[in-house]
Amino acid sequence: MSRFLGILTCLMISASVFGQIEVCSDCQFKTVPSAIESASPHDTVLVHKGIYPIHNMVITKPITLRGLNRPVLDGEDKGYIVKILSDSVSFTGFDIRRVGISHTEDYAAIYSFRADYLEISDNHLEDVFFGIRLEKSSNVVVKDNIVKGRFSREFDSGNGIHLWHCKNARVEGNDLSGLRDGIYFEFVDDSYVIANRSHHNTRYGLHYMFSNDDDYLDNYFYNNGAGVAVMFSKNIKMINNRFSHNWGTSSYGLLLKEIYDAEIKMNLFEKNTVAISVDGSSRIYYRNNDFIQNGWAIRVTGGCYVNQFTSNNFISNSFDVSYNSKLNDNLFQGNFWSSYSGYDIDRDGWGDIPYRPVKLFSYVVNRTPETIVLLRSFFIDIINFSERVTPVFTPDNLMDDQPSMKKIKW
Amino acid sequence: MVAIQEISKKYRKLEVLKDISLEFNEPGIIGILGPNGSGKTTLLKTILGMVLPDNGTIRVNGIDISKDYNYRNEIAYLPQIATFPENLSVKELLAIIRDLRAVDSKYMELVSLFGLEQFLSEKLGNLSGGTRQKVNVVLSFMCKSEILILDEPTVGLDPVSTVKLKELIKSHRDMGKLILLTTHIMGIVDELADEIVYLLEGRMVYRGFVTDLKLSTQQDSLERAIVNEIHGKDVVDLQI
Amino acid sequence: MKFTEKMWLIFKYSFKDMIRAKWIIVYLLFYLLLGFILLFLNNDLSSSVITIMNIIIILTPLIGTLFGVMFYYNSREFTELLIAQPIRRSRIFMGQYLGVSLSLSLSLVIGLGLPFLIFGLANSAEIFNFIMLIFIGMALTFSFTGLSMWISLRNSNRIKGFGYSVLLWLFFAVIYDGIFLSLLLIFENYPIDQFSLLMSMLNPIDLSRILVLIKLDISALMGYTGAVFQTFFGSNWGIVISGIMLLLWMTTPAYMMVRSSKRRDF
Amino acid sequence: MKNWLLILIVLAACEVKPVEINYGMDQCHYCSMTIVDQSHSAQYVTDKGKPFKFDAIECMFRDLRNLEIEPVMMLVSTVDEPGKLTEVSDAYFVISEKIPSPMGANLTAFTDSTEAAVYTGQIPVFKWQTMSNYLK
Repeated sequence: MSRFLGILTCLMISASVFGQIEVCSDCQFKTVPSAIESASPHDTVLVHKGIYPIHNMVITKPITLRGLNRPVLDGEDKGYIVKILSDSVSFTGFDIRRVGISHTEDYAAIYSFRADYLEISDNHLEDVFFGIRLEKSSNVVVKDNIVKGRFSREFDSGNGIHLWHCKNARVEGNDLSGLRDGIYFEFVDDSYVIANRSHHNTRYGLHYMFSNDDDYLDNYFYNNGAGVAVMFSKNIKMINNRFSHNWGTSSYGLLLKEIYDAEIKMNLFEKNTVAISVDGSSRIYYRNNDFIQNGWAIRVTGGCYVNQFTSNNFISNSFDVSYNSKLNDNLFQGNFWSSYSGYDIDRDGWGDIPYRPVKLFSYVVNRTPETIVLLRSFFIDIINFSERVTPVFTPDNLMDDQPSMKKIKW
Repeated sequence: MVAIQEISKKYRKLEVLKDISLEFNEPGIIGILGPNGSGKTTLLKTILGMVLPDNGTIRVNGIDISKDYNYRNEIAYLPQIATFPENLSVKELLAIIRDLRAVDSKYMELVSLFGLEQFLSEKLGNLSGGTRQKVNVVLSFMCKSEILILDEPTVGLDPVSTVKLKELIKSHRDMGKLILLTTHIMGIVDELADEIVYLLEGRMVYRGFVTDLKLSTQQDSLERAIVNEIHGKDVVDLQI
Repeated sequence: MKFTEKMWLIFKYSFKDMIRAKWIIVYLLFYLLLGFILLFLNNDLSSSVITIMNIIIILTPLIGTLFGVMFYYNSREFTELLIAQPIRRSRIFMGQYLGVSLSLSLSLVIGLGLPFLIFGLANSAEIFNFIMLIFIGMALTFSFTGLSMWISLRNSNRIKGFGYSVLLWLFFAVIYDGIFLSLLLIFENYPIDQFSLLMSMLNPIDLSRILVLIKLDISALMGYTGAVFQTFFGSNWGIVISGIMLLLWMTTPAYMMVRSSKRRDF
Repeated sequence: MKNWLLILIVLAACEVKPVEINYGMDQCHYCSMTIVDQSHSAQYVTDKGKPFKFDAIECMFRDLRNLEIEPVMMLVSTVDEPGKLTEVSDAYFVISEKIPSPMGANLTAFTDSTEAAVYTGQIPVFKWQTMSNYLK
């Protein structure tokens, strides 16, 4: 945290100490590239209101580019708009439009390569293919930007904030919509994603691939194809996020695929087809999460070991837990289950009989997805009931032997 | 009026009517007689179009009944069992029949004849069996039709009503109607019938005028006359 | 137009006879009670719609079946009297069938509609789902009343008619889905989504259930298998086809009943 | 009725053909990701006619390793003809960071071998049969 503040302060100081060049229709510099050309390192280029057609503008020196009253950089669908190839560049206050589209080249509004200590903030990006794409750039801050894609399911949607091989990144307070993935991290370590809103994206609100030791907190993901996917990653902390309305076929709030040692705490999952879909993920700690009105709260496929589900609230989900194997190496304890029908005679706050969160039908659906067509049919109610009385197919040790009688507060 | 030509009817393997041909061209009262299961009711029901014969044709007033259901305007029917929709009143029941077909405008006289005025608003489910039978009688006699088919008309009626019914039947004959009736009570046949048709195991074994029958067998009692007549045809076990 | 007049007459009396019966009032009261209790308990219209759906798709066919059989056998003698009247048989049976199924439908509409109206349905977004639920309840009532009257017509033995009708209900309500599930599990390695679509069309109860679910929020679950159901039932084409199927399920039993009434002896 | 149903099942089962991929809707059979990339998706169809869809060629490749019976049809989308499915035997494959693929293998298919060569320069262009030499 303090490191980031340090960078910010540095950048601010640099703006005041070094020279300042202005760009406008009446200024000495009429175009942004010409101003950058004549700027010395650590100068500030102030761009006044106006429309500037720009594409493939390359920045090769550390400077501060600042828009006053939101000048517009128009890419005219011709490819990249800004390419940052230098450390310590600050880029703030611009409106950016019309990035080019290609099958083989991932054009972005703002692109960086091997450029550390960047600050990209307060920009409004519209009709982008990729929004902000940073490669092999570390100690970067991407803050308070608005990125809007083309709201299309087709190939012409890219990712909003796309980081590849980066470290110590901080993505904060951005609003991302109409993209493929709102935020995409591939090989990104030791980074934070904080308080972003990611919504109406085709694929994911936030997507981690091969990334380790990252945290994401206080984000809001809604109406995405799926909320968040965390794949092939380690040590990810997911705290206090909200996953809403990821409704749709094969949609989920959170997808965990081959991840280890994660913490999932105090998140709210509401109205998702599947709140958390877990595949081959181990040593995950789920605590104090709310699962409300989802199709599935937790859907487990593949081998998942030593996971702990404690003190969560499972309220009005069609299926609380679905499981594909008989083997259970996971702990469910002290959760609140709204469909628990047991009693608490000794009044200690915990139900006296264990709760079995896996219904036979969810087991069947997991095996043969097509059987979902029988959802809520009378026959299914009957076999669910008989399975609950005498478990045959569902893992008989998969149960919460200390279900809470009341909704858990924290 | 009614012409039955070679009709036969089988229920699965059971032959209930075998090759029966009958014609009724004059008004009068015809008693259809025979033991239980001889096919009396089935025969009447074929005329009413309720039972569809396997072979043969039935014409009413020259019209083939399998072609047009409107001929039933000319036939009134008093069924054996009187069961009616439980939750309807007598008045509503009368209205149903009145709306279905041509009805004598003076049908309320019939209602009072059988003392049914007090029950007009009563639900049919609350009526006794006898009262229901009276309603049944009213329903059939209120119809404006040339032909009356009465299946065991006196069953369940008290003696006073039976007498009234008999008078009613006679008056309808005098109006020039053809009345076909089945009964097990010989007294009624004796008293009312002009002609009898005798069925046995689905075949018509006898048809003739009551007076002729009595003459030919030299018997005063109709019952005996019939037994004699059928005896002549080698039938030993006769139940009427 | 005289024939429709006569059918109307038969309908009127059957309807009157039905709505004055004790059992139909019990049926109405049951729905009233159910509606009030459900809404009182959770005050949430949308989850009430799901609970009511679960009840409706099982109960309306059963009630339709029972009342159809009961009405047929109880009014058999009177029906015979009617058959001897100058009226076409089809009009009698259609009239009676409409009388029974519409009076049952009326109980459904009033019994569930009243509590929902009182609890503010008119202003709720659920109104469309609710109307659809009622419509489906009616469709099932018509379908199963027709089926049971048809079976009764073909069986003069009251016990047999009753038995077969209830068995048919049991078949569609439970057994069919058991067979369905087994088939899906047996053929799980085959592309079975088209097949399951077909299977769900061939059972009015399954069809109704899916039609309701697809309109509710949990429809997304149905898309779990790769969207076949959602794309089918979500498209106009699918709605039309399933609507036609449901209509066929409503009308075919009545048609079959009328058809076999023409050839039957009374 | 029963016969008819059986026939239908059999008919449906006999028909081995690929199905359309609903981009943005369908889920990868292997990694559960939503399929969006029209130039990297893949699909195979089993002998029983059941199709499985993948968001990346590497996902299909990895899934095939768990499969006991080789599928009847294997198809991939190519970068030069996105959205169209090509038989794997007709496609040319390239592993290049220049074209990232959805699951990180940077594996891309081409319909045209010269097109593939243009992109790769010194990197080898290979066929499906030798895939396992390049992709672990």
